[in-house]
Amino acid sequence: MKLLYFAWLKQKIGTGEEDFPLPADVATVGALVDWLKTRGPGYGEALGDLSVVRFAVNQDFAGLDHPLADGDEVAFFPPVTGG
Amino acid sequence: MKLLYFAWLKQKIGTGEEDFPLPADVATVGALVDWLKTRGPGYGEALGDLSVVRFAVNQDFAGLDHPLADGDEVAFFPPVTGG
Amino acid sequence: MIRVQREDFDVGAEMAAMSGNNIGALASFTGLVRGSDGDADIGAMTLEHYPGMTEKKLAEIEAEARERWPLEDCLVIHRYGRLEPGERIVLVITASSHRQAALESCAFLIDWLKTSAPFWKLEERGADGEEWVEARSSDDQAAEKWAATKK
Amino acid sequence: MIRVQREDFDVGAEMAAMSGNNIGALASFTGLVRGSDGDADIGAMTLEHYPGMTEKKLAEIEAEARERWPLEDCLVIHRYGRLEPGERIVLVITASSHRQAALESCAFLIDWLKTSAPFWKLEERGADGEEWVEARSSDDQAAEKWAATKK
Repeated sequence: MKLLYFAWLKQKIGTGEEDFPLPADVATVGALVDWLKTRGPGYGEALGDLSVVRFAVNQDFAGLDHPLADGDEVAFFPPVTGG
Repeated sequence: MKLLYFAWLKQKIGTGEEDFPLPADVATVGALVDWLKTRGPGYGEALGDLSVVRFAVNQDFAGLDHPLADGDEVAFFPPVTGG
Repeated sequence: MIRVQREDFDVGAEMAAMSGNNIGALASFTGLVRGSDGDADIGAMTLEHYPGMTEKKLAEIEAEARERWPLEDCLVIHRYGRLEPGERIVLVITASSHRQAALESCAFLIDWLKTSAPFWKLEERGADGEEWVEARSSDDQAAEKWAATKK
Repeated sequence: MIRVQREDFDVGAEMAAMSGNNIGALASFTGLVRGSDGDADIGAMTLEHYPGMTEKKLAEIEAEARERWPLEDCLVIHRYGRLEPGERIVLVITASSHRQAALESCAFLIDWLKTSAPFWKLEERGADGEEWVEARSSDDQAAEKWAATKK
């Protein structure tokens, strides 16, 4: 699967993109967040307050309970501020 | 006083502008309308249905009861359709 | 600023000329001569106006908009004379720091001048001859909506 | 039509390029980089976006506008990259036979893309360094207003 991070999440995590297989036991966006937080302090800092994080699965906004399949593109970013 | 007619009122009355002293006994826009209707069939046709006529005195919208003084500029026109 | 003129205007140039120290939002409305109205074809039209009162009313409408919204700049141009389908009739541009002020004041200005600026349209309708356009009650309703929200 | 691009755009030229058989009304909104925010001076800003999802979301928003209003044409341009104060960020143009459809759909598009198009602004705040702009709840409210009126 492909993971993307934008804005300050990218800065805290230290990369904008990662590719790896869907971890075992990770079936939802929420479970993926929990799994990522075990990977290092940058992830913990970026994903510590989920009230300021939004998620997209395959380029559509998604909630924490959205199911995941291997090959999905999952993005993490702050609330949008364009326009 | 100066009288101005616009759009189809000008066509029915046959002129766009007239100047004459304020007639005696004419103290309001409504009285001026009644007086004008005695001046000929064009006036009667133009001012027959006042629901489609608007008035301005000295370039402000005015009602039939608006008072008149000699020297006023009084205009008669249909509801506006600009923009 | 308001302008009542026979000549065409350049929307891009007018927008670029809007001045202010902190413009974050520019809203515009351009009205054009349509080629048809329902089933009826429209040819050219002639816009008659009331010189003097037109400028006075547009200036009042502009002052009202500047009172109701924090505008950096504001422009209304209205043409008169004979215009062909596709030609520009009217332009409203509002500039503000914030989006809602620009959008709302632009809508206010065009809604309001539809009912308060003394212009009349004479349409050329081919074989049917010429016809004065009648005022629409929907225009009155649009303007009344703003009167109801007056601060 | 939607375009996501680094380059500037020409509002007048884009407006002139709107096509339709019976355009009577053109509404536009242009967003620009402001020079200050309250008391704080703003320098340049950098707009980051999510390539792919941005285009997808803007196309969805445009399709929604075309479904809700009878539009002759519709254009959304959003820039990304580094922009200085005064530079244009975003352009919305809507064309319709009728004024209210053009005005309302233009406001809808800009309100909605503020909350649904994946862009993020990084402001350069002089001695204070860089700061990611936080989303405003007023933007959510503006977009929710349209959700409430969905036909």
